[in-house]
This record gives sequence, structure tokens and C-alpha cells, in this order.
Amino acid sequence: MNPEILITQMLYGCIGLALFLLGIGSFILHEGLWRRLIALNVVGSGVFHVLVAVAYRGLEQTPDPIPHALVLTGIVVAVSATALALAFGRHLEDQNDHA
Amino acid sequence: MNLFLFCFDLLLSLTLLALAVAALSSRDPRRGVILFITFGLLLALVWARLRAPDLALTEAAIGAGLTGALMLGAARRAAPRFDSEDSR
Amino acid sequence: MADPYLPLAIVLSSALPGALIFFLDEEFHRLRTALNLFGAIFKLILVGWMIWGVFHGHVYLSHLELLPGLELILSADALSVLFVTLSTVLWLVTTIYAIGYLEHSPNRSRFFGFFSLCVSATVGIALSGNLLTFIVFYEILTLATYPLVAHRGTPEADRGARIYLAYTMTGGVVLLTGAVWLQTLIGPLNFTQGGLLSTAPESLHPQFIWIFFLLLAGLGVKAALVPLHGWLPQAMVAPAPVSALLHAVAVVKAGAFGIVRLVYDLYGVEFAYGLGLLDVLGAFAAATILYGSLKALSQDSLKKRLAYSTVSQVSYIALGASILGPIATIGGLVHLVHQGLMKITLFFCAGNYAETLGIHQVSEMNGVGRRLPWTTLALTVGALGMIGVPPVAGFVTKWYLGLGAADAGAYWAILLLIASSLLNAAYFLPILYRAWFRPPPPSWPEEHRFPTRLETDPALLWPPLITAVLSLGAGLFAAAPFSPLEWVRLIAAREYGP
Amino acid sequence: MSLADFNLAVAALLLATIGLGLIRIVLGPTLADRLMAAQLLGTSGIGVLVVLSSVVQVPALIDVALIFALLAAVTVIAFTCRQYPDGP
Amino acid sequence: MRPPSLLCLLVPLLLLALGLSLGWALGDGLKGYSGERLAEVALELVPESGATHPVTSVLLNFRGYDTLLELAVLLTALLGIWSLGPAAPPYPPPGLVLASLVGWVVPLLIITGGYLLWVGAYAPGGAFQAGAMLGAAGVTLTLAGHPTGGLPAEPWQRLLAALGTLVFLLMGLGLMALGSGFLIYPKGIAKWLILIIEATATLSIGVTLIAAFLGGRPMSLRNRSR
Amino acid sequence: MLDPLALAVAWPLLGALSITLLPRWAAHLGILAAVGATLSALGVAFAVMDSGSLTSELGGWKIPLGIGLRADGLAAAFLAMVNLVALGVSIHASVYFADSKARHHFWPLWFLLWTALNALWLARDLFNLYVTLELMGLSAAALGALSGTRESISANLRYLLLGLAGSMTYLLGVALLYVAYGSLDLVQVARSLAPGPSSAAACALMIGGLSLKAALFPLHFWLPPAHASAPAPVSAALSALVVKAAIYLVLRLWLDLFAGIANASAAMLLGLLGGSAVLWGSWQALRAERLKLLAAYSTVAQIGYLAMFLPLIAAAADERGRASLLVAWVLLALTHGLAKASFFLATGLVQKTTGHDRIAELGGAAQSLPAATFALGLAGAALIGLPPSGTFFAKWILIQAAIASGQWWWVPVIMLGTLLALGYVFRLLARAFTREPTPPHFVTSARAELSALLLAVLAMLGVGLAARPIANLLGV
Repeated sequence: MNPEILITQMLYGCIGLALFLLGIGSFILHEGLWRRLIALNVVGSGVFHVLVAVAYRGLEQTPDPIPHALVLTGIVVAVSATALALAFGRHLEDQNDHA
Repeated sequence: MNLFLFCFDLLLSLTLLALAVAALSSRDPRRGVILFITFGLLLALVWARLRAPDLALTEAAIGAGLTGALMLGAARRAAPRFDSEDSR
Repeated sequence: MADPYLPLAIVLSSALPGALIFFLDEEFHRLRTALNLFGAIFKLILVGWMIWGVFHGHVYLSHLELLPGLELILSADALSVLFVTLSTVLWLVTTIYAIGYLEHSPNRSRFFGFFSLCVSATVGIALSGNLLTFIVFYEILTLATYPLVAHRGTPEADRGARIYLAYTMTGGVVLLTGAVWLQTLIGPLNFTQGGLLSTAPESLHPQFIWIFFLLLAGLGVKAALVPLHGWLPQAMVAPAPVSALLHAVAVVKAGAFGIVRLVYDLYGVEFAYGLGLLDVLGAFAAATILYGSLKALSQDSLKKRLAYSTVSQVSYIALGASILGPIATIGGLVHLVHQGLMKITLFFCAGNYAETLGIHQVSEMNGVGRRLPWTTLALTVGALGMIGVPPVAGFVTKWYLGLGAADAGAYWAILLLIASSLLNAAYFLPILYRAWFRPPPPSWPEEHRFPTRLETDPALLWPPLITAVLSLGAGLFAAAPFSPLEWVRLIAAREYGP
Repeated sequence: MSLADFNLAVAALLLATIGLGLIRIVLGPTLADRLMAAQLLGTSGIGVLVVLSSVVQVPALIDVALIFALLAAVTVIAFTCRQYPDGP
Repeated sequence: MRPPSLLCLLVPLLLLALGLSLGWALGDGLKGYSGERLAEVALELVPESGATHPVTSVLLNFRGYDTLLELAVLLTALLGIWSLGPAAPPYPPPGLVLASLVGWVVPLLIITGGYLLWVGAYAPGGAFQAGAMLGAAGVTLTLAGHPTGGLPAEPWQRLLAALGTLVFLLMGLGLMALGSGFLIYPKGIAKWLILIIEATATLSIGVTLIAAFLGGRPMSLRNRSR
Repeated sequence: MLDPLALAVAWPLLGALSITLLPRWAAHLGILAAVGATLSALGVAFAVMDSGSLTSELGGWKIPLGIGLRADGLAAAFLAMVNLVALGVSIHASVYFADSKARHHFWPLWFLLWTALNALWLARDLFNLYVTLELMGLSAAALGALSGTRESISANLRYLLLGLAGSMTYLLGVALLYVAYGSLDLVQVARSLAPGPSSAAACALMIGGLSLKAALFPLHFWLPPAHASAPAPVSAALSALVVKAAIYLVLRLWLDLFAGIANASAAMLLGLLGGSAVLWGSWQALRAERLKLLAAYSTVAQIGYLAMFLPLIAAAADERGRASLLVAWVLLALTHGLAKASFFLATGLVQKTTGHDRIAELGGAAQSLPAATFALGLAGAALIGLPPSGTFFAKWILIQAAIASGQWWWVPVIMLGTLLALGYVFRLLARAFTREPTPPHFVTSARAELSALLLAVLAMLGVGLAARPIANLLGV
């Protein structure tokens, strides 16, 4: 296997892992819906990033389409969840306002 | 080994990480969301670099664009309240 | 020639009507009574059939293998037939009594539903062919009696039921642990004449001792062995038919029956003797007999006095099991039946006093024999039997226990019997004296007249008379075929072998 | 220096402008600053994408650039629209 | 309510350790990665899938079931949002400049969406990206003060939101009923089936995203007049 | 050819879609779809019983490329239980939500949850599992918030976010596996799985993420508020089914995927967490002041029992021991599913009658609803593990395995847990015996009460006594 590809995969893969861990850390440490949602989205991006990184197979070869499809699915799922969570948050605030 | 490409990769990665840290450590929701949108755009760039144009498209449109719009719409409503909580 | 359905049918003959009764509306009085009596009579017929079959050497075995090593077995050996017959006969009598007793009280569907489940569980215990099945029905019995104890809904009932539950369930968990431990060591625990353990390697013996204590503790709770007896006097808050059934048949007998199974059919009486376990059991039994009688002396509440008397009397069964030798065994086992017949009579009578005249305390019983002569006659038969006066059944028990003790050289047991009989007399005779020879008070605490020429409602009167006659009969005709004593001789002969 | 390397250098330069824009976003202080920085980011992003398209040999990145441009317009709208009016 | 400081110290340390081990694990995995297992199979079979773009063939054919469930996830989010309550009050109407900008951007977004949908068969693009464009158009409209972001009345919204999943599912079931098997497209018409699914999915995604941005149940016409 | 596996997923999804389109007919369509889904799921279970495990390759592509569905005995057993419970919940809900505003929202979300559950038992593709987990998490959170109260929304928001974090963690594990083994199919990956850092990390991530979703102690903190604040039928589904799905996946991955690398000490760790969950959950349930909170904490404890099996399975001496532990695990899980659903449904009835669910103030409410109280009692007995419920036999085997493998310390945990369970169940049932007047009828609202009662009866009498067929289904 081409070491150049391996290094690129490793570099971006590790960035993905770092994003994942940063997000998890922020998720644990920080309160508040906003920060937690951003943290979760960063976590998700980190995971997706790992997948995209491992799909990369150099400038000559077509990248592996399967992780790409997985990430596409994942992004849509993440936005659905974010939208739902935001709606929850908005509703909570409304109740606070009325209370 | 293409040194230029590697340097570019490194620069891109570090910028991305820095953005993530900035977005995560921001206390003001509006700023956090803006940083998050920027992070998403940069992520799209990275994925473009990794030859995943579909994902770059989707991330730019959904990950950064719509998620950002959703959060922004809500963050603005929350901002005054959040500030007051934060200053306590 | 194994009949796979009869034991199951006997259990279901009360369980199914019980389940149906829950769904009946409160005012469906006749239908409920019909279902109850139908179940009780049908069960009696089935049991009669089974007695006939067992006597002629038929084998009855219903079984369901859940998993390898986990098998539910219902089978009929001589010992289980003894207990089944007792439960079935007394259930029929108690059902009649309960129908009269609860005539106008609320929640009758619930009461009779659980009542039927309770008997089903007792019969299941009797017919269990292995320890797993025994535990299954043992726990169902706990579950089914709890609502009966709590039935009245008063704070005292609630408290009594809680205490009952805490004791029995803790016992159940301990029993379960012991059973699983034993099964892990030697495989499925089918009740076998002569026991299972004697062939096990000697290295396991210390564990067997521990397990015996666990199992004994689990069973001893229901059998009300001191110091595990605390629930029994508290459970007196239950309605009279429940007390009658609890004390005479279901709960305490389940525990005593379990101890019998444990000693004879799991450990094997000689193996248990070899490990020194019988002495421990005997010590507990002796302590319980004396303690129960002493406590009974000081109770003014009639039901409580009877309750402590139960604590004491049930341990005769354990005492019989703890003395090596066939004669003591006969004495213990036959008391399973005799104590049941006599004690249920006593509780029926206590219920009659309460229901007809509002009498709850011994001190209120002056002259009650004139107002309720038949009831008091039944009470007298029961009490004399408990003391051991011939020819009532209790005498037979004490005779055989004494003979057995002498045979085994356990002279302490003879002393114990004498002491206990004296104590029995000390707490029963004053009651009889008051009832017959003291003048009645000008008015009874809460008199209730029934539209009948009899002294009380016939449904309340006949049951104690029937059981009193049965207790007399069991003593008078002890040597007749199919009498409890003869049946028990058969069992003892098989246990000790030729 | 090959053409690809030259392209990469251009891309890296553009990336650096993005980095500068980021500082503005983080520091603010006004909304307008952030908005302008985000616009700069969008524009530079488009540049990077166009250059990358030839480096990594993915022509479809031009499409991604198109989306970036469009989203930049949406972002302007999102930023400039007023908050929800207060109360129902 | 600040988290205790011990946690602040402990969590980064733990994460660092976790990161190191994960990095090691990733490196280990990548070294063993020959890179030519599933990817090769997939790329080889792309011509048979009815789409020439690999990602589209994976998404809508090879792993079409995932996509079906994913559309269901979108629908779930939307129904969840609707269950919480009515939409937020609309934005105030825009100024003149903004209005003209909106007038330009919205059609462009829609056209781009159509374009992305069409090229999806052979180039990057497809239902999700196209749907996102529609969504962006709706968001723009909403921001410009349109009370429903250009969406029709509630029954139609329901239809549109469920349409993608429904067509996908019914197609799968129909193919099964016709003897082909769940989600097995016959070779000749695969391309068209995928296009139909993509088109309806685009609509559903777009509508769902807009409705999610509105943040609540569509208000009835009377309430909307405000 | 009709694919029963695909049908089992398609039915509830079709139900969800049709109700979305025709909200006016929600309740009718709901019952129709519920019956259809249950029949299709039972069809799968019977087919598995007849012919062993079923597999289908969706889209007609060979398995590493296409997504596979599989129903083996384990999946079929759960599928059958889940669909029976779901049918009961649907029937109950048709009364519970009859005159509530939430009914338009309940039905489609409920069927989406049902879709996710059915898809989850049948999935054998690791990424597909992620999608079903998300579908389950989102629909469950949305359903949980249907009661609309502040605490329900905030509790379910927390549940949603934590669920997302859990499934993202799971997904990272899947990504690592894909990197190392180039496949997403559970069976294929399992076949080529080799011990090493990447498989160990994937194992930790996936099991960790799922433990969060399964509310394994100490990650259980989100469960009690979320389950206690949801509408009763939803609580029933959440507690009985959703949590069960996650712990089922833990077991499935542990036994099928990571069998080669899952070692005894990792199993012991999970077991210890399980043991703590048993004690802590039961203790909290005993102290709970509200009925639904009690039920929710009891779920935490029951999940603990399920986790406690892992070290014992790892220590089992032979294949037979493992097999019987597996059967016991299934018995416990199935019984809990049925019993907890029934418990929550009955709780809902009590709550509707009294307007609250504070245990201390229940008064005669229990007495005025005999059928519901009966269901509470039976379900409670099944939760305690009184015979002849499946829990009883499961505990028997559990204790036996603990003693046989020398891990005797589980025995006091089980004993104590059982006694605590007794305490919390009977603390409640004692309230059923008061001097309040008795209603003339045993059943007042047949559909609502009988669905709860039937589930309880199934829990108490069905699962345990059907151990043999269940073992056959599992191929033991």
C-alpha cells in the first residue's frame, strides 16, 4: 500500500478522532443546549471525518464510495436530530416564558 | 511524497482543529454558531480535498448551511437570556 | 401406566375456577358459590380417584421440562396423597364455612379467587415431585395468601400482611438459594424415598450442612419454627376462614411438609442423622414447642392463643422427623393430618364466637356453651385432642411420638411431650371451664341472629362439627384401613425399608 | 515547481486568508465584522475549491463552489434578517 | 452551574489517553487495510446499479434500505417537531434590497436543486443535496417573512413529507409482490426507478427541512393572517 | 417471492406513513397496522422455529455489498415479544389517547418506533444498526415528550442528546471495524475479527455507546426522569422495548461479533456495573415517591441483571452452560419486557383515575380499578421473580451458574435485589387493600385494562412455562 495515502489517511483520520474527542469532552463539561448541540455535531463530524479519511485512496484511484454513502446518511440523520433537539429547546423556553 | 500537498493538508487540518476548539469553547451562542458554520464550511473544504465532492456538497448545504440556519434562528432567540445567565 | 394428567387436573380443578371467580361481578353470588363448590367437590372426586389408584400401584406423573435440569414434576406418592387429601377435604369444609362467614362483606370475588389459588398452591406443594416444583408452588402460596391476610383492609391487616410477607419472602429467597446451591452440587433434586445425598462424595458434606441450614431456614419460616415464627400471630388479623386454612392446612403445613420432604426425601433420614442435622432440627422443634405453649398461656385473644398453639403444635411434625426410627416418623407424619383437623375445628369455633356473639377474647367466653352448645362441643373435642386426651386424634400422635422417642433412646423428647401436654392443658382447660361452667353474662358483646332454628348460620355450624367428628374418627378408627395412621404406616415402612 | 504545486501554493494562500478571517470572526466585536469575515471565508473557500478541483482531479468541485456561492448569499440574508418580533 | 473542577481536569486527561489509544487503533487498522475489498466490489458493480455515480448507486441501490430508514428518520424528526406545538411567529417582512436579493436567490436555489438532482445519476449530487437546496430556498423565504416558507397547507405538507419514504417503500413492496424481491430493481428500469425515488425524496427532504426550520406544526390559515 | 423479514419492517413503516397522510383515521389505521405488524413478526418467529434462521439480502446484492437481514432464534424471540407488547400498547393507547390532542402525534411516531424496533432485531449490518438506533432514539424521545410537561420535555431532550452521543460513539466503533476489515456485515466481520488494538477499541466504543443507550449503571441517570414523565403507553414501550433493544445489541455484539476478543475481565467489568445497577436501581425504586419513577428505577435494576450474565457466560464451563445462560437471559429479558409494559400501562390507568401517581396518596385508587391493580400485582410479581415467571427460572440458572463458576458474590446481590424488588412492589400493592368501596365490576374499560392484564398474565405464566419452546427457538 502506498505510504503517501497511508499518511494522508492517518493524518485526517487522527484529526477526525481529535474532533470526536473534543466534542465528547465539551459535551461532558459544558452545560446548555447550544453548547451540547454544537459539541454533538462536532462529534458527528469527527466520526464522519474518520470515514471520509479512510475512504480516500490517493489521487489516482476512485475513493471508496461506501463510507461516502454512510457519511451522507449520517449527515442527514444528524441534522434531523439537531432539528428535533432545537425544537425541544424552543418549546422549553416557551414554557419558561409562560411560567 | 508530495511535500506541498502534505503541508497543505497540515495547514487545513490545523485550521479545522482550531475552528473546532474555538466553536466548542465559545460561550456566546451566536458566536458559537457562527464559528460552527465556519467549521462546517471548512470541513466541506477538507472533504473536497479528500475527493469526496458529494460530501462536500452535503456538508456545505446541510451540515453547515441548514444546521447553521436552524441554530442561528434559535440562538438569536436565546441570546439575551443566555447572556444574562452567563453573567451570573 | 403413568397417568400424565391427573395431578395436573387436581391442581387446576381449583386454580381455574379461582381465576374465573376474579372476573365475576360482586353480586353474582350464586354463580360464585356454584363455582366454588363445584371446584371443591370435583377436586375431592379426583383425589378419591387418585387414592384408589395409588393404593393399587398406579403411577401418576405430570411433568414439563423447561430446560435441561429444570423440570416441573407433579407426581403422587403416599406422602403427597396424605397431604392432598387433607387439603382437599378441609378446603371443601372451609369453602362452605367461608361462604357463610363472608355473606355480606365486600370484595368477595377477590377473596374467593385468592382462596382458590391458595388451595391450588397447597395441592401443588403436596404433589411436587422435586424441589423446584415445590418452591414454585411454595412461592405461589405466599403470593396467594398475602391478599387474604390483607383482605380486611384495616391498618392492622396491612401491618400483619406486610410482616407475613417480609418473613415468608425472605424465607423464600433463602430457600431458593439453598435449593440452587444443592442442585449445582448434585443435579436435579427429585424427591426420592431414602434421600439423594447418601451417594454423594464425602468432600461435599460440609456444604450439605450449610445447605441444610439454608433450606431449613427457608422452610422454617412457614412452619413457624422459633425464632422465625413472628409472622404467625400477626397474621391473625385475617378473616376466620383464612386463619383456619392458614394454620391448619396451607401455610404452616406447607412449611412442615417441606421439612418432612427435606429430611426424608432429599437428605434421607439416616444420612441427615449421620451429619448430626437431626439433632439441630430436634432442638429447634423442642424450643418451638415449649415457647409456643408458654406464649399461648398469656394470650387473652382467642385467636392469638390458638395461633401460639399452632406454633407449638406444628413443631411436633418436625420433632417426629428429627427422631430417627419409623415409629417417631409415624407420629410426626400423622400429626400433619391430626393437627390440621383439630386446629381447623378450633378456628372455625373461634370464628363462630366472633361472628355470632362478637366474642374475641378468652375472658368474654363465660357461659358461651349454653348459647352455642354445638360449637362449644366441637371446640371441646378439638381442645382435648390438642392436649392429647384419648380417643381424639391428638392422642395417637403423642403416643407414637413417645413410643418413637423411647425406641430411639431420646428420653428428652418424652419429657418434652409431657411438659407440652401439661402446658396445652393449662391454656385450653380454662377456656373449656369458662365456656361450660361459668354463668353467661347478661348480654353478649355483639350478638347477631340468623334466620334459622339452629344456634347460628348452618354454613358456620356444620363445618366445625364435621371436622370435630373427623378428629374423633381419626383417633377412634386409627387402625382402620385408609385411616391417616394406616396410611402413614405405609409411608414409614417404605422410608425405612424392609 | 509544477502546475499542481503552484495551484497548491495558491490554495494555501487562500487558506491563510481564511485563517485571518477566522480571527475576525472570533474577535468580532460587531455582527458586521463577523458577517464580513464569513463572506470573505465564503469567497476564499470558493477559490480554494476551484484550485483544488484541478489538484485532486475532481471536476465536480466546481459544483461545490457554486453551492458555496449560493449559500453565501443565503448567509447574508440570514444575518441581516431581524429577530423574531417579541411576544406572540 | 459550573461543573466541578476535578471533572475539568479529569476529563481532558481521560480523553487524551483515549485519543492516544484510538489513534493507535486507527493506525493498526489502516496498516492492515488492503483497501480493495468492499470498495472494489462496489465500484465493479456500479454499471449494473442503474446509476453511474458510485455514491448514488451505493446510496439508492446497494444500500437502499439504509436510505429508506434514513428518510424515515427525517420524517420522525419532523413529526416530533410538529408534536411539540405550533410554529414560531413569522419573521417581519424584509426591506427592499433584501426582498430583491431573495427574489434572485430563491429561484436560483431551486434551479440548482433540480440540477443537482439530475446530475446525481452520473456525477456528485442527488436527492440529499437537491433537497438541501430546496430547503435553503424555503429557509430564505421564511427569513424574508413568508409565514410558511413557501410550503402549502398542512395536508399537502404531510403528503410531501411522507412522499419520499412512501414511494420508496411502496416500490420495494411492489417489486416484492411482482416477484422480484424487496428493493430489487429489474436491470432495465433501474435507472428510472432510482430517478423517481430521488425526485420524490428530494421533495420530501426539502419540505422536511423547511418545516423543521419553521419549528412547529403548520398554523391554520386563520391564525396565519397576522 | 415474499420476504417475511422485509415485511416485518415494512408493515409498521407503512402504518406510520398512512397515518401521517390520513391523521383523521389514526386510531383505526393504527390498530390495523398493529395487527398486521404483529402477524408478520409472529410469522417470522414461526418460520424461524420451523426452519432455523432466515437471511435475506436486500436489493439482491450479495451480502458485503448489499444489506442483509437476519432472523435467528434470538432475534425471532425478541421480535415476537416486542410485537406482542407493541400490539398490547397499541390497543391500550387507542383508549388512552382517544380524547387527547396528542393522538395525532402519537400514532405515526409510535409506528416509526415500531419500525425501528423490528428493523433492529433483524439487522445484521453494523451501519444499518446505527440507522435503526437513531430512528429508535429520535422517535422514542419525540414520543416521550408527548405529555408536553416541562419535565418530560427536558428529560427527553437529555435522552435525545445522550442517545445521539451514544450512537455516535457506536458509529466510531463501526468506522474502526470498517477500516480494519473492510466490511459492515456483522457475520463477516466476526469471522475475520482478530485480537488487536483496533478490534479492542471498536469493541469498547460500540459496547460503551450502547451501554449509554441501555442505561447501564452508571450511565442510567437519564432513564428515570425520561421514562417517568412520558405518557403511560409510551413509558411502557420505552422501558420494556427500547432499553431492551440496546442491551440486546450489547449481548449480540458481545457474543456474535466480539466473541474472539471479549475477555473475562471486560465481562467482569460489565457484570460489576450490572450488579451495582441491580442494587442501586432497586434501592432507588424502593425510595421512589412516584409510581412511574418506581417503575423506571426498576428497569435500571433489570438491565443490571441482564448485564450480570456476561461474566457468567464468559466463565461458563461448557457449551451447555453457556446455552442455558443464554436461554435464561432471554427469559429474563422477555419477561421483563412483558411485565414492565403491563406495569406502566396499569400505572397509566391509576394515574388517569387519580390525576397523579404519588404512591403515598394513592388511597383507594388501586382498589377502584381491580383489573389494573391485578395487572400491577402480576407484573410486579414477575419483576420480583416469583415463580412461575420467566424471571424466576432465569434467576435460578443465574444463581446456579454463579455458584458453579465460583463467582459466588453474585448470589447475595441477586438475593438482595430480589428482596428490594419485593419491597418496592408490595409497598405499592399494599395500597390495593383498603376499606374503600369496591366497584361492582372487575373490568371497567375492557380494551385498556385487559391489554395490561393480558401482558401481565403472559409475563407471569407465558414466558417461564414456555421455556422449552423458547430454548428450541434459540436452537439450544
